[in-house]
Amino acid sequence: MWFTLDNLATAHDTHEGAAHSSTGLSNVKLGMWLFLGTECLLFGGLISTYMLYRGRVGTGPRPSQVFDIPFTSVSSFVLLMSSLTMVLAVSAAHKRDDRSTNLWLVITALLGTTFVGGQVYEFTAFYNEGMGFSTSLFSSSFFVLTGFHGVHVTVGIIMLLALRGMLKNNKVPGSRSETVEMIGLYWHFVDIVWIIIFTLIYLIPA
Amino acid sequence: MNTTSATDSHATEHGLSTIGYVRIALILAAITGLEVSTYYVDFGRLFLPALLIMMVIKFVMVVSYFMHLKFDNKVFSWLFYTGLFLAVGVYCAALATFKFFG
Amino acid sequence: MFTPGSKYLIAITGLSAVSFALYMLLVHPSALGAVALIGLVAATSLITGVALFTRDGHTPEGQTSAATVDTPTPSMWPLIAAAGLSLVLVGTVTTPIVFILGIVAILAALVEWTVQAWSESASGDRSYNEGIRERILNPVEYPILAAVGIAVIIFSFSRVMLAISKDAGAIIFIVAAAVISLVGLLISVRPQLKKSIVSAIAVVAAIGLVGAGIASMGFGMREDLVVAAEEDHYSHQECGAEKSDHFDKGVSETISATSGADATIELLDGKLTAQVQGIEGLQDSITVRRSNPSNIIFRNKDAGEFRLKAYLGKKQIADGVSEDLITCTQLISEGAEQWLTLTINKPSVSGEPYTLSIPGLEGQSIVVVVP
Amino acid sequence: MAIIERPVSLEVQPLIVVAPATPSSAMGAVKRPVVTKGWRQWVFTVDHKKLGLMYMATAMFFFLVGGIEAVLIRLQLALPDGKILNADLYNQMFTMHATTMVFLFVMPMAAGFANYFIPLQIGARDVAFPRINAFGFWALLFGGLFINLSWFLGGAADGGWFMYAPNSGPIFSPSHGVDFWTFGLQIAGIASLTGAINLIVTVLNMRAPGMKLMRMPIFTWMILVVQFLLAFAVPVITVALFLLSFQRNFGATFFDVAAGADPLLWQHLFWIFGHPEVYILILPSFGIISEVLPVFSRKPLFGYPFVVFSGAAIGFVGWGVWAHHMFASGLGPVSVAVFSISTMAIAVPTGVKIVNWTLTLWGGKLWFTTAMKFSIGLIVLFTIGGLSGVTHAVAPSDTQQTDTYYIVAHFHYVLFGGAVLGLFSGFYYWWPKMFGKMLNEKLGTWNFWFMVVGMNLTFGPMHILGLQGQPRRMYQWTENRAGEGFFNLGFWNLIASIGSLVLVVGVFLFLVNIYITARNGKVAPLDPWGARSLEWMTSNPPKEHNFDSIPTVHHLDEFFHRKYAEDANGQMQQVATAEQVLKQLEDNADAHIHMPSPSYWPIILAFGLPVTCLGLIYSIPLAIFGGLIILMGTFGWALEPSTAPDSDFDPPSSGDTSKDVVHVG
Amino acid sequence: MNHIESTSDAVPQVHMLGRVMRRLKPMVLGAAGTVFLASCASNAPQDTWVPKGPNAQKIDSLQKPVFAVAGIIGVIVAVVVTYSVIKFRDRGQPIPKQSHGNPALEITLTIIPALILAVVGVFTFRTVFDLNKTSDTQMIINVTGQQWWWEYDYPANNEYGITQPIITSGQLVIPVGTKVMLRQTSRDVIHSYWIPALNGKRDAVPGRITINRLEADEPGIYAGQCTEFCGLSHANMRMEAVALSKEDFAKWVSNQLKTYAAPAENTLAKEGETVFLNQCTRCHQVNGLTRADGTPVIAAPDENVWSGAAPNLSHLMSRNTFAGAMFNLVTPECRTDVWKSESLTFGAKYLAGVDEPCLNQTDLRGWLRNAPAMKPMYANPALLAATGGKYRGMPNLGLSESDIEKLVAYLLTLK
Repeated sequence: MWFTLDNLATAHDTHEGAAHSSTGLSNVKLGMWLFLGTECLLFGGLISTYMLYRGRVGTGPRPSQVFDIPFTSVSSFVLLMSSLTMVLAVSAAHKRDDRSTNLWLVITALLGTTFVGGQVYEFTAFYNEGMGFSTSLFSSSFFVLTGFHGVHVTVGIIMLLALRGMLKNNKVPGSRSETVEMIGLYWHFVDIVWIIIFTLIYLIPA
Repeated sequence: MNTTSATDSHATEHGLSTIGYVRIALILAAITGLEVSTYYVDFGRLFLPALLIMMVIKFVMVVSYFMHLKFDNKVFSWLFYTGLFLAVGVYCAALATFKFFG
Repeated sequence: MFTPGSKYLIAITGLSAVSFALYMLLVHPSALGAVALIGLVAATSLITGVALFTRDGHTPEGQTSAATVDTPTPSMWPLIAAAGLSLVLVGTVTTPIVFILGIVAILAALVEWTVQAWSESASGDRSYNEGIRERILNPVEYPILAAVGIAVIIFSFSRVMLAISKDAGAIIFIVAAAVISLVGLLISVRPQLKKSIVSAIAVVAAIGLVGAGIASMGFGMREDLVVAAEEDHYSHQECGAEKSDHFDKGVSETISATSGADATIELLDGKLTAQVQGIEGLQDSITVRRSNPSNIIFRNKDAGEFRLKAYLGKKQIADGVSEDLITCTQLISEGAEQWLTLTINKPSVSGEPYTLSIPGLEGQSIVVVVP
Repeated sequence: MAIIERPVSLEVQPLIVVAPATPSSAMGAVKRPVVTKGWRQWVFTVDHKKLGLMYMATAMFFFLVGGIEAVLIRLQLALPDGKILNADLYNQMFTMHATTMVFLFVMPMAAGFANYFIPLQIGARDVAFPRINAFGFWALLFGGLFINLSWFLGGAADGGWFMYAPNSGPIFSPSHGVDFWTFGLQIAGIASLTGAINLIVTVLNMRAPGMKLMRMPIFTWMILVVQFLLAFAVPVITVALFLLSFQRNFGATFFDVAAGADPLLWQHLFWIFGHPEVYILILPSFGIISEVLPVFSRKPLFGYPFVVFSGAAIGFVGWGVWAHHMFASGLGPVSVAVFSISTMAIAVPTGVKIVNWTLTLWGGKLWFTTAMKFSIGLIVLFTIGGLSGVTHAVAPSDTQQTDTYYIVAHFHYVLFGGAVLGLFSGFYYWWPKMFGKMLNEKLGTWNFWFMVVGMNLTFGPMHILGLQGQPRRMYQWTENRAGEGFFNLGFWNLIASIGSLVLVVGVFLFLVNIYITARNGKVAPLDPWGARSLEWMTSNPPKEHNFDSIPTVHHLDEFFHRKYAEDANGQMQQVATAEQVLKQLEDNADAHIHMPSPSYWPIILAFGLPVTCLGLIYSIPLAIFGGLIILMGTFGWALEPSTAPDSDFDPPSSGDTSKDVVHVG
Repeated sequence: MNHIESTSDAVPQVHMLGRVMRRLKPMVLGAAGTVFLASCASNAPQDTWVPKGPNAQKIDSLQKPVFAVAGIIGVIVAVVVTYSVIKFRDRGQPIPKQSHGNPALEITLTIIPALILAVVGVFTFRTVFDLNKTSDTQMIINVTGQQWWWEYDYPANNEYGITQPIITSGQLVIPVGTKVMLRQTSRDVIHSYWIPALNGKRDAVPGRITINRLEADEPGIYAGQCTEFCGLSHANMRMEAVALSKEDFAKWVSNQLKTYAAPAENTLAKEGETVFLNQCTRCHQVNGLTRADGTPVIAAPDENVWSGAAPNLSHLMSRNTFAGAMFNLVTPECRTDVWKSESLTFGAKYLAGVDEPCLNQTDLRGWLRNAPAMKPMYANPALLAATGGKYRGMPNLGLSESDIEKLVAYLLTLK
């Protein structure tokens, strides 16, 4: 997060453009993509753990007993659509259309919040159905995986809303459009992780 | 659409138009619908490959269009896909030692 | 060079250091106590250090007079502090959550109030003062405001979802998302829309959501979740009839540990046989270790649903009274297999042998020997 | 030390800074920490050189800590039934020795060199993200201190640095040691990850004009490979550590066999990280000696592209060999065979490097400085370690050797004979660059011989001990199983322990050398070694902005080619002195040099991490407090511009000229 | 190579060695010396280069050539480096030509090691699969690791006269020339089973069953040690594999299956039985032991020990070790007598078991007096919160000296 919002360009100051860098690319964007590359290994590890343990339910419920596919389909859909609104925000930021940028940032944050709300609902429901965090290996690895994703979404929402406030008060250091774009990249990444989770964890039964 | 040269990477006009993005989103929504339908309709032996293929298509579409990887400098693709393929390869190999794949 | 404020902080640091030393020397130190006190020392010395080197309170000459001329700006923080105080009072008689909320409100108000008051005496330039206030507090305000906002939405939304039925939940969910997107679209394509209207929509939506959340909280969770919590209905694994209709019979999936099976028990043509790795042929007895969870795979190759039942001796529950120790797999259909873990602590030295059998299938059993 | 520069134009004399317009007020905390004196210039600095030095100092401190632990281990094992440490303390000792040496000495030391020299070698003025750089250092320091805090709070981690489950679980290791270890490594991991991203972007994006990838110095190349390994390996151990702390602190059962867990999951996650980690430790030293050998052989590195590609190949294949740490764990013959073959495959690029170093010496004009001695020592000693590695790449023979002292011997030859000797070579080579003074060469020679002899006495006998069947991690060995004759364990254990004391003398001589040099060392000339790469095209030590004008690069070994050219007969002749080259740069000094301003936020953010972790172990309110610090640090950072506006500078008070003068030393 | 036979003689050798090392570059000696020297002599009981069975032999015939090749390459590198260092030192020669390498040479020097490794790889591949073959197993033994001892149980096997399962610990007894399959697991943490003379090591992983194979060519005792770090007393978790000829093995089996013989009335041993009943049977099973009323005594280690078991002490005196093979049950003289005996007489000596003159009274009494003082174990009641009050290892029972006296007399009857 700290470098999502980082605008450090040192000798290659942002207003001088990225043309001075060796590749002609922005430092922050390179760093962001690299960070997303490393996040693949983080989520890969969590997904693998889940895959290994999904059948080890002990005396607790099994995946197909608790998963509510219609509900999860809707929440996946919501997150997918938030990617659309995010990309509209980025596009507006590049066009220096502040009103649309602000609007789509807020809409994205709201859609993300509904998604997280849905996740909180889902967790509560699972808990009531006898699937606590430490009930079984399946439940622990499920909660850790989706919980990590949920935390990523939440961090994203906080960044979106904070960015909205900073844009309003003109407090974004460095390039505004680039900052929006970076948060956008992060947001889309969270979305593609969910695309994988939705298929591998929810749709393909253990 | 061909603004892949290094100096243009910052150009504001790269990527799709608003309509283009909406179109991508609609395709994604349609694929999601198809994915969910596997829950209700029996796809038989096609079930697993179909789901995986749809997942990959969605993934690639979001990465390529929403994240602009298709229009951006190749360095970004390189950085991201290195991590991705490394993760897939390494973790699949690890799961294979647990006889996960049968 | 030391301002009164710094002296005060130095004194606090010294006191906490002394109390830490006394605690370690005189009281029987517990790790937690030591950590708490050393934490206090660290925190106070940190604050002191910050205060000292930032020359906090050291107002350069010639800059004090202007600040005192300006009257302080009106502030809402006293009000919030008061509200927090009343929440604390209410909380003491109702629930701890209200109490904690009150404490948080008071703390937030105190911090904001202090910094605001302090910044207002910085210089005579009000916008400059506002600038330094923002510099200190914005890093906290932005994320916390955002977090509080989304926490309220998430909480309300999830309460609503919990209260209504599964199907309605999915519909409400998608409707909510659609409404959000449509409102966004509407505002985006109608640039002439007044700001006040947009704000009004937002306020109405927020009040509506919070209201619905509170209402749902009052209503409680939907019926089947309450029942589920009471019944614990996915956890039943009994050797008799299953109580709950949620019980799932497609249990072959539960095998994912592919190594570590001591034996595979197979039901084929009404016959129960055992296969052990390293021993050729079909066995009618297996040897498992004592005091060690031993895993057995049960494979049903006959038509119909069967379960494997393990008799593991008797357990004395009172003098002269004992009951059979029994564990079972779930009922599995033809072609399915399931994992059964046995832990037998007593060697099969005497008494009835430990056995594996199929309820309803007489004369077929596998003896389990424990050395 | 150097000035903190302001965003102000540097005209003819770039070192003198004109005071900016006087701001109206100074309100302490809300100002940027632009002070250039005392401890504040270090604590809030974002200068890559200062951070590099702090990395090195930290690493050196932990080297001594880890060394003391090592000596205690060796003293315990010198005689049968050692009584110096009890079993519990011994287990903590070897766990912390490995953890300290791997995570808190070799990695930060390499990070220190990388931080200091990468920007200089690629002709940049700083790294891509200077504040992240500062954050990385502080997180590492706090993480290291956090792990070692456990010594005073109920005992350190006692599960070995590999921390195999389920022995690391709450039942088998009930003290908080493993909790401190887990969280401390998590913090250090964050530091490594941010550092890796920072350095990769720096190398990719901040090279001087003309510095193509294949013109980069080998050290830069190896660091680039290492940072890629780190960037992708750290998330894996992060997952493993999260799973472990969820089990220990929040009731999950990821490694609890009774709940059906598979302990091998931990091993896979740990070694998927752990094997790339081995290359993370060794490749920086490969880079260092690939700089040192050509300089003191007076000819370019033999087969530069081969060395580059073999480094990259090691980095790549390094991902496919992790299970060779698990040959004895019952993976099944297919996995074992596959990983055995891939492990042998990685020996090929490693061999290529050895061949190239040797051929660099061949036909050269060798100058045996201390740095050169350490480098040559590395070639031979690392070869031994590499070859003993090949013997247990052969899976069946590994089942005889693994977890015996043979493995201890192997990886100490690799890590001490390889990594540590390389780092010492780097000290002697770059000391004049960093401090402007020459380390004493005579003392350096003693230092070298004591270390090499000591290391061979310590670790050489361990080959024998291992092949004679002495397992690792035994707090005692017994006369009963020691055997008789030439190969009895008693004799060789004693030799190893004596060797460790010789090694201690060697390291002590280095510290003495530092002290003597600091007191009255010879002032370094501009180009003491006749060096070849860009970092020597600056003053000693470099100015805050590194280069007065960014050089344009035309060659590999640019500096050498600016000093030497072929004459008509094809002989290399000196055409310019180092001073002349530097003068040329100074004459063309850039008019506008913007350096990033120091910042409070990196250290505040880093400080939030151990507070949070301490809270997670002891009390949740403390964790929430720590979380608030992190939140504040993050957003304070995000709201802060990289380069401070003028209003953040205090006017220089009269009589205090220190702010305007360059301090050296 | 002139071998030095004792430690005291070896000291001057060190000085010489040191001088040689300094002159010849110690590195050369490190690798080549180890390879060469270690192949000539072997003295420690866990020497990995002295195979005594076909499995270890397969490993050995694979690893010795690899060591040789590695040694040769090491010497070549050292010689070339040393030569360059001497030949090309700065004698005032002009700055050499700035050549950047020789791709042809590079590729050659890349391909050669690759080829060598390919050859090694092929043999490795074959040996790996060879060693993992299980289809020809003749006998199965279940091996269970626990902090910090090993339990062996022999499932019924009519071919070897094992009519009922046998359970023992401390020493694994196997018949010579028989392909034995160990089915290993662990009750707590990961341990590793390793008898260097018979095979490489294989971890005992809780929740998994790992397969290890042993086969001994000739009768004898083969030492081994747990090699996966397993906590406090990892260093003290030892094992010994005893190979007996087939006839001797049959005798051993019939002795193990012998029913319990209670000590005669009014002897010290009988009193010892009472002490045993009161104190030891909470954890330790002795098959056939009955209470006064004739009911069988069944120990409940699972209620007292966290890992769930304690060694079964039936026929204790047929073993030569106790406490996880950390201590010898026999005096050093008797031990030497058994270990060093010829393979023809070995079986008889081993089967004689332990009788009073040979009993290692010091260690056994010390153990009974205060076990945790002799072997670090988690037996301090103050530190058992994590395990719910259960011990990990034997606690201090606070026995009186007279009780110990009686117990020793009783234990001696458990032949």
